[in-house]
Amino acid sequence: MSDTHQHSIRFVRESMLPEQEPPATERGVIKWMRENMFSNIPNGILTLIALYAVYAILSGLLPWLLNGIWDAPSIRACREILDGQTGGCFAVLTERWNQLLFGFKYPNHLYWRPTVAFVLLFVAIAPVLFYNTFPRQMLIFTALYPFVAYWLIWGGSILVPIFALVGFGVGYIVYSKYVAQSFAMGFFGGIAGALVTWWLTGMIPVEGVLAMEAVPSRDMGGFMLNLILGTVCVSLSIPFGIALALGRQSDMPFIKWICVVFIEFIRGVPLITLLFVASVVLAYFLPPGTNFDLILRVIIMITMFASAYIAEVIRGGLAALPKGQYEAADSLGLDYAQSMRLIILPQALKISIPGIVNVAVGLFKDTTLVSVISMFDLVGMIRGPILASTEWNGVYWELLGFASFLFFITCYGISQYSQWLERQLNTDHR
Amino acid sequence: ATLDDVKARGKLNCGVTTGLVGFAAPDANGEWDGFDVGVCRAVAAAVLGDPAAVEFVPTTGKTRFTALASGEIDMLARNTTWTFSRDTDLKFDFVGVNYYDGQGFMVPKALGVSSAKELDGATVCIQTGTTTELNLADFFRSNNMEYTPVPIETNAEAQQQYLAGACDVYTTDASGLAATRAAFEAPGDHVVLPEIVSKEPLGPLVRHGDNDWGDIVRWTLNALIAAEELGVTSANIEELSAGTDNPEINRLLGTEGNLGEMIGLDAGWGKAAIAAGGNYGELFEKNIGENTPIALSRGLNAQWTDGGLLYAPPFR
Amino acid sequence: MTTLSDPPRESFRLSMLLNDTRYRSYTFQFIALLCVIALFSFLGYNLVKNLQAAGLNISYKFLGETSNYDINQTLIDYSSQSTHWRAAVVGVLNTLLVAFLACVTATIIGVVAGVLRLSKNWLISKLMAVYVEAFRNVPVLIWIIIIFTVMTAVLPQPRDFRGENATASMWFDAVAFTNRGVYIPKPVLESGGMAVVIVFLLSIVGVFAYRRYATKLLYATGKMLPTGWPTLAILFVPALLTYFVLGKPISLEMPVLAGFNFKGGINILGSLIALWFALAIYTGAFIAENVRAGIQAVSRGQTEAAASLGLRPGRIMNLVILPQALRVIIPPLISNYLNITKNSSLAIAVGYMDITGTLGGITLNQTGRAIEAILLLMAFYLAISLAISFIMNIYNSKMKLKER
Amino acid sequence: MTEAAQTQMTVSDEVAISIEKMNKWYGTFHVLRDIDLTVYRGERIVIAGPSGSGKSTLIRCINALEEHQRGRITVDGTVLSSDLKNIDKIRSEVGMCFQHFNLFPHLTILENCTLAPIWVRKTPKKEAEETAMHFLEKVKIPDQANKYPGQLSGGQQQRVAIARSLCMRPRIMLFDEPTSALDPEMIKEVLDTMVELAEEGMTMLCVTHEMGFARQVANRVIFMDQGQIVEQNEPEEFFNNPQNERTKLFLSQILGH
Amino acid sequence: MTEAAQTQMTVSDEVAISIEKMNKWYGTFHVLRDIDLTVYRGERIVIAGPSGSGKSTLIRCINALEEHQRGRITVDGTVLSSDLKNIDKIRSEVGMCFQHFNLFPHLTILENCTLAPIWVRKTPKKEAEETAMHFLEKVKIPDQANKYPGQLSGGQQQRVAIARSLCMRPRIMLFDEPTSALDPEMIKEVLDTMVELAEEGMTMLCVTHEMGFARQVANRVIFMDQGQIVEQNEPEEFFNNPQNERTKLFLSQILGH
Ligand SMILES: Nc1ncnc2c1ncn2[C@@H]1O[C@H](COP(=O)(O)OP(=O)(O)OP(=O)(O)O)[C@@H](O)[C@H]1O
Ligand SMILES: Nc1ncnc2c1ncn2[C@@H]1O[C@H](COP(=O)(O)OP(=O)(O)OP(=O)(O)O)[C@@H](O)[C@H]1O
Ligand SMILES: NC(=O)CC[C@H](N)C(=O)O
Ligand SMILES: [Mg+2]
Ligand SMILES: [Mg+2]
Repeated sequence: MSDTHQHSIRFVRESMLPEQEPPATERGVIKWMRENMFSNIPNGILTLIALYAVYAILSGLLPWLLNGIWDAPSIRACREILDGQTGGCFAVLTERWNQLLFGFKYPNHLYWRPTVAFVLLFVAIAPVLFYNTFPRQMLIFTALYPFVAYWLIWGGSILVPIFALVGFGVGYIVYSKYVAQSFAMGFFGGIAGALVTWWLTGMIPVEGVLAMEAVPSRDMGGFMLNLILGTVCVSLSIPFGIALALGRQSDMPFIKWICVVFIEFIRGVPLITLLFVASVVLAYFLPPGTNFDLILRVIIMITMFASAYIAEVIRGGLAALPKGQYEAADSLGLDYAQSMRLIILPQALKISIPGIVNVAVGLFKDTTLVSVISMFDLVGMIRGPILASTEWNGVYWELLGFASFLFFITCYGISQYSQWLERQLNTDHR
Repeated sequence: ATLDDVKARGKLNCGVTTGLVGFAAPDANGEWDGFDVGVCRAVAAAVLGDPAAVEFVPTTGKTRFTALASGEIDMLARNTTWTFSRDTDLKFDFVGVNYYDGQGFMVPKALGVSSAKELDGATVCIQTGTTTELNLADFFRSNNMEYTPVPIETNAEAQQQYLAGACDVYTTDASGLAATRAAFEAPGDHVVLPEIVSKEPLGPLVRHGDNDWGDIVRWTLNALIAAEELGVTSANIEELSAGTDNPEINRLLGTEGNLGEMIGLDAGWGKAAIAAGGNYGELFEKNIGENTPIALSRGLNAQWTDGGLLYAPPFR
Repeated sequence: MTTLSDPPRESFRLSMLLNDTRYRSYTFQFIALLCVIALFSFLGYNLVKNLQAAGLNISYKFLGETSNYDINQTLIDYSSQSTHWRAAVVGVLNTLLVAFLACVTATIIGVVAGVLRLSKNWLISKLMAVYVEAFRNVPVLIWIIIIFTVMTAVLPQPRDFRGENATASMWFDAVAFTNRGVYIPKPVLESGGMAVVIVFLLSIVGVFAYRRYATKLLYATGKMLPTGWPTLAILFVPALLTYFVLGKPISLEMPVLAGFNFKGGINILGSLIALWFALAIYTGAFIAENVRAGIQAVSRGQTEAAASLGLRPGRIMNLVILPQALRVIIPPLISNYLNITKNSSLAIAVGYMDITGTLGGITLNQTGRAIEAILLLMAFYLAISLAISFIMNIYNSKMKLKER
Repeated sequence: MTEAAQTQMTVSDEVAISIEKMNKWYGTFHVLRDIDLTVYRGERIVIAGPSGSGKSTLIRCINALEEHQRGRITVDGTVLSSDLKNIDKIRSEVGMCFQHFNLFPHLTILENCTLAPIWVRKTPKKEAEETAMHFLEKVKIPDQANKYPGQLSGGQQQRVAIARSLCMRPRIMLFDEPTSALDPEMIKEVLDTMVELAEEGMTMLCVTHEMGFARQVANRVIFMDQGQIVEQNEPEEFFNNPQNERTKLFLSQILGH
Repeated sequence: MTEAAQTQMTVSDEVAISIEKMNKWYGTFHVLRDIDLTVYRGERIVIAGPSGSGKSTLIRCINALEEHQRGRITVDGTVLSSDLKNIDKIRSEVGMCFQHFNLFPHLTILENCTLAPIWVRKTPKKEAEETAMHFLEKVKIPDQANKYPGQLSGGQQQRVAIARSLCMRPRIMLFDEPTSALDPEMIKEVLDTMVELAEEGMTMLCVTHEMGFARQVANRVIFMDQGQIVEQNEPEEFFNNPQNERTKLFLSQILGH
C-alpha cells in the first residue's frame, strides 16, 4: 500500500474497497470439480475409480430395470419375451403382489381390511411422531387404534375388541380411583379390575355378534406380518421398557436385580434363540392344553426382546434428567407415581424418542428372522412358496430386490424422521 | 382329550410338509392337495364330517415334532419315517404306514453316475432333522466314501440348491425324489439311482398318551386301506352304504354294528372318511400314481392280496 | 431445646408396611419376590406337568451319545461317530470362526468407508453415504440371502470347469470360484517348513522391535529412522532367505478338479462366505458411521493446532487425531462385534454349521432335546456377550479422558 | 424497607419448626451434629456459614428430602418420621425453593404452578389457576403465565419457583441459596419478592449470603460450621458483634468481599 | 509495566512478515481485500475490528492454515506458496495460539509441549522436556506438567498453549483472541504471560479486544473492517485520535462498554 509510511505507521483508509469477483479458480464448476474431485492425484484416482464403479453399477442395473417385464405368467414366459436381452422379470411382483404383501393364506376378498388398517396406522401414529403439529385430541384415536386395527385385521365379532377396550377402561377407572391413596394400590387394583372385566366379558358368548369374517393368525403373512410384528411389538415393548428402566433405577435392590438380570440376559442372546424358544419350548412352560398360536408366542418373545433394548434407551433418558427435577417434585408433595407420570417420564421419554426410533428400526428389520422358524413373512414368502413354485423358480433378484426396497423405504424413512427429530429436540425451547 | 378339542374347535390341525408336490402342497389358491393331505381330510371327515374342516400347518423336518409335541397340531401326516427312537424316546405314536419307502439318490444325468457307490467325494443336499440325514452318514461311512453335506431346511430349498448345482446329489425318500423331480422343468435330465439305502416306512403319527385319539387316526387310515381291499370306492360308496351282503363292508360303512360308537364317533365315520377323497388306491392314483407326473408304481404299497405290504387289520 | 429423643418408637402397625418408608421398600420387594417365585413355580410346574404328560425328562445325557450326522466344515476332528458334545464344539468353533472373520472384515470395510465418507471428494463421500444407508436400512437376513444366492445361483458349478469347452476357469490355476465355495491353494509344510514359519513369526516380532527401537532412537537422539521399507524388508527377507536356503520346504497344494469337486487346497464354503461377507458389509456400514462420528468428534481445532506446530498430515493423524478418535470409536465398535457374534446365528438361514446349526439344529432335532439344547445355546451366547462387555468396561475405565 | 416495616412483621409464640438433637450422617461422614433449633411462626431466619457446613442438608432434612438418623424434627406439630403420611403432610405445609429453580421445563409457567395443587391438594383446575395467577401477580410476572420456563430469564424463573411453592399455600418457606445462581441484576428482583413475603408474615428459613437481605428482613441469623450451629443472634448484634472466632473470620471475608 | 519497560522492547528494521496485496475469497465471498502489511522483527501488533471483519482469516493465512488466492505473503524471507516445504518452514517459525487453546486432551501437559519438538524438530526427548519445563516455568505452571489438559482451568490451559508454541522456539507468535474464552480472573494470568513475552522482544500479532493490553504492549494497532485494513496507528494515537468513521464508532462501543 503506497500510503503506508514506514516511519510514521499511521494509515487511514479513505474509501472502502469494493467486493471483487473471485479469480476463475475460485468459481463455478471448475473450482468445484477441482476442489471436490481432483484436489490431488490420489483424489483424482479415487474419483476415476468411483466414476467407474457408478458406471458399472448403473450400466448393469438400468437396462435390467428399464427393460423389465411386468406382465408374464411364469419365468419361462418372461425369458421368452426377453429373448436373451437383459431385463428383470418383474412380472413375479405383479403376479404375486398380494402374496408378497399379505401372505398366501389371507382371504383375497378381505385384503381391503389390512389395507385400511395400514392407512389408519398413519393417522394414529402422526400425533405421536409430530406431537407439535397435530392436535392433542388425535391421541384419542391413537389409543383406540389398536382395537380398530385388531378388528380389521383379525375380524371376528366387534365385541371382542370392545370388551378388551372396556377392560382397559375399567382398569383405568379403578386405577385413578385408588392411585390417590397409593400407587401400588391403584396399579394392582387397575390390573385386577381389567382382569375381572375380561374374565366376566369372556363368558359372554360373542360368536357372530356384529362379526366380520374372522381370519386366524396363522394366515397372516407377507410384508403385512412384518408390519404387524413391528408395530405391535414396539408399541407393547414401550410400557414394559419403561417399567424395566424404572425398575433398574430403583433403589430397591431386589427389584433392581431382577430388571438387570432380565435386561442383560435378553441383550446377551440372539433374537433367533428367543424365536426358537417361542417356536420350540415355550409351549412346555404354559399350562397343559393352552394353545397359543405361533404368532402370539413370537409376539411375546419379540416384545420381551424389544423391551430390554428400549429399557436401556429410556434409562439413558432418565439419567439425563437433573436430580433437581426429582427433588422439586418431591418437595411439592407429589408421590412417586405422580412425579414419574407428570414430571419425570414426559421429559425422559421425549429425550429418548430418537433412541426408541432406532430400536424400532432395528426391530422392524429383525422381524424378518421369523422366516427362520418357518413363518411366512415377506422373506419367508420369497424363500418358500414363491421361489419354490414351478413358475417362478429362479427369479431371485427381482424378489430380493423388491424386499430390500420395501425395507429400505420404511427404515430409511423412519431413520430420517429420527434425525429430524433429534435436530428438532436440539433446538427445542429450553 | 384331543378328540374333544378338535370337535370344540370344529377344525382339525394337521401338520403337513411345507410343500412336496403329490404329498402335500398348496395350489395357487392356497388349497392343499396331495397324498398326505388326503389322510388329513379323511380324519377330518371321520371326526367332523367335513373333509374341508382342516387347518393345514406346514412344518419342516425340524419343526414337525415340536409342533406335534406342543399341541400346535393334532396329528402329523408328513412323510415321516416310523423309527424306534421317534416312537419311544420322542414319545409319539405312529398309527400305521401309508407309504412304504426307502431312501434314494438323485443326480443330474450329465454327471454320468449310475450307482450310489460312485458318489465318493460328492456334495450332497440333505434335509436336516430327518432320518435320511443319519442314513446318509451311515451309508457313506460303511462304503468308505467321503462327501460334503449341504444341510437344508425344506424340500423347496433343496430343489433350488440342487438345480443351481450347489450339490451334485439330492437324497431323501425315493417318493420325495420322484415328486421333486416331477416338478422340474426337464425331469428327464435327472436320474434316481437304483440303490435304496434304507427302509422308510412313512406314516401319520400322533402324540403319545392319548390312545383314543390315536385309535381314531389309526382306524381311519385302516379304513382307507380296507376300503380298497373290499372294493369300496368313492364312486360306489353311496350305493354300498345302502347295505351289502358283505358284513365287513357294512361294519366299515356303519350300516351294521357299532364300530363308530366304540371310538367315540358317529356310525358314518368310515363312510365319510372314504368319501372324502376315495379309498387308499384312489388317493394313490390321483396324487402320486402312475398317471400323474410323479408316476410312482404301487410296488410295496400294493394290497397284500396283490403281493404288497398293505394289510389292514379286520374291522370287527 | 435440649430435650432429646429419637423419633418416637411407634409400635408396629400393619399399615406401616405400605406407608412407612422404612418398611415400604421391603414390602414391595417381598411382593416382587413372591411374584417372581410364583412366576417361576408356575412355569416350572407347567414344565414338569407337560414333560410328564409327554413322558419326557430333562437330561443332558444325549451330549455323550454319538451324533450320527456329518458336518461339512469342521475345524477339529469330527465324524458321524463323534458325540453330540463334540458336534456342539465344532459348532462353537465355526461360530467363532465366522464371527472373527466378519469382525476383521467389517472393521476394515467400516474404517475405510468411514474415512472415505469424510473425504473431501464429493463423489466418494456420496458413494459411501449410499453404501452406508443402503446396508443399514435393509435387514441383514436379506443380505445374507442375497450373497448366498450369488454364491449358489450365479457362480459356476465345479463341472463347468471341466471338459473341452469349459464355461468357467480358475484364476491363475490356483483359485476357483464355484457355487459351492471358493477353492484356494493350501500351503503344505514339508520338513523344514516349520522353520520358515517360525522365522516369519520372528520377523513380525522383529518389526515391532524395530519400530520400538526407532521411537527410542528418536527420543534419545532426535534421529528418525525410516520405517516404510525396513518394515517390509524385515518382514520378508529373512523368511524368503530361509525358504530358499532350506530348499523351498513349503509348497502350495493347488485345488484341482477331481471327481465331483475340486480336491486339495482349502475350500471356503459358500455358506461361510455368504455369512461372513453379509455380516461384514452390513456391520461395516454401522462401523463406518461410528468411525465417522469418532473422527468428527475430534474438533478441527486439534488438526489446526497440530498443523500450526508444524506436524505433517500423516503425523497429525497418528499422533493427534487417531488416539482421540479411537476412544470414541472403540466402545461402539466392540458392541458391533457383539452384534456380529449374535447375528452369526443367522447361519441357520444358509446352512452354515455354527452352534445354532449343530447344537440348536440337527442335534436338537435328532434327539428331540429342545429345552436342553436351547438352554445350552443361550448359555453360550450369554457367556460370550458377558465376556465382551466385561472387556469393554475395563477398556472404558482405562481410557477415560482425565478431567476435573 | 424501613424500621417500621420490620416491626410490622409479627412473631407469634407458636412453634412452627422444632428440631431437637438432630444428627445426620452421610455414610460415615457426620454432616449434622446435635442440631437444636426452634422456629416460631412468623420468624424469618437466615442461615449462613462456609461451604460444606451443612446448611443445605439442614434445610433438606426439614423437608424430608434427606433422612436424618437421630433426633426429632417437628414441623407444625407433626413429627417427621419415616411414615409417608407424615412426610406428605409436612411437605404440603412447607414450600421449598432451590438454588437452580428446578422448574419443570415441559410445562408452562401456569402448569408448573397448578400441578401440585391439582394433584396433591385435589383443587379443581379452575381454582388452582386462579390461585396461580394470584401468586404470579404477586411475583410480578402474570404476563409470562403461558410461556415455558426456558423462555424466561433466571430471575423470572426463580420468581416462578417461589410462586409455585406459594400455590400450595405453605405455612413455612425454605430457601436454599435462591439467588446464588443469578446475575446481579436479577438478584434484586428475587430478593424483593422475598422481602414482600416476609412482610406478610410468612415463616421463612433462608440459606443465603446476601447479608443486606439478612439485615433487612431476618429476625435471627444462624451461623453454621462443620455441621453445627456455632452462633445465632439478631442480625444487628450478629453482624456488629460476633462472638465466635469462626463467625468473625467468616464475616470479615464476606463483608470485605 | 512502566513506560521504561515499553521502550525497552526494540523494533529492528528487519522485516519479519510482509504481506502484499493479499486477497482471499471463501467461495464467492471476498473476505480479505488487498491487504498490505509489513511487520518488523520485534513489533507487537494488535489487530482489532468488528466480528466477521476477517481478523482471524488474516492471521490464519500467515500460518498457511488458510490458502490465499492472490497476492504474496513472505514470512522471515520465505514466500508462502503451496510448496509443502515452505509451509513447513514457515510453520516452524511461527507459533500460533488459538481462542480455544486446542490442547491435545489425550496427552499430559508435558507431552503436549514436547510432541512437536520431538517429531518436527527432532530434539531428543530429554532435551525437549527440559525446554518444555523451562517454558512451563515461564508461564508459571511447572507443577502441572504431568496433569492432563482436562484437569486444568481455562487460564492455565491457555498458558500451556502458549508454552507449547514457545517450545518450538518460534520467532513470531500469532494470537487469535487468546483471552476471549476465559473468565475475567483468568484473562489476567494469560495477559501477564503475553506481556512478559512482549518484553522479551518476541514479534507478536495479536487479535484481541483487550484494549488495556493494546495500550500497554502494542506498538501498532490495526483496525480491520470488511476484509480491509481501515486504519493503523500507534496505540496512543489510535485510541485518542481515531480518524476513520468506522474506527470511531467501534472504539466508542468498545470503550463505552
Ligand atoms: N449425597 C451426599 N453424600 C455424601 N456427602 C454429601 C452429600 N451431600 C452433601 N454431602 C457433604 O455434606 C457436607 C454438607 O453439605 P451441604 O450441601 O449441606 O453444605 P452447604 O453448607 O450447603 O454448602 P454450600 O454452601 O456449598 O451449598 C459437605 O461436606 C458435602 O460434601
Ligand atoms: N470456512 C469459511 N467459509 C466461508 N466463510 C467463512 C469461513 N470462515 C470464515 N468465513 C467468513 O469470513 C468472514 C471473516 O471471518 P473471520 O473469522 O476472519 O472474522 P473475524 O474478524 O475473526 O471475526 P470474529 O471477531 O467473530 O472472530 C466472516 O464473515 C465469516 O463468516
Ligand atoms: N424328507 C422328509 O421330509 C422326510 C424324511 C424322512 N422320511 C424322515 O421322516 O425323517
Ligand atoms: Mg448448599
Ligand atoms: Mg475470529
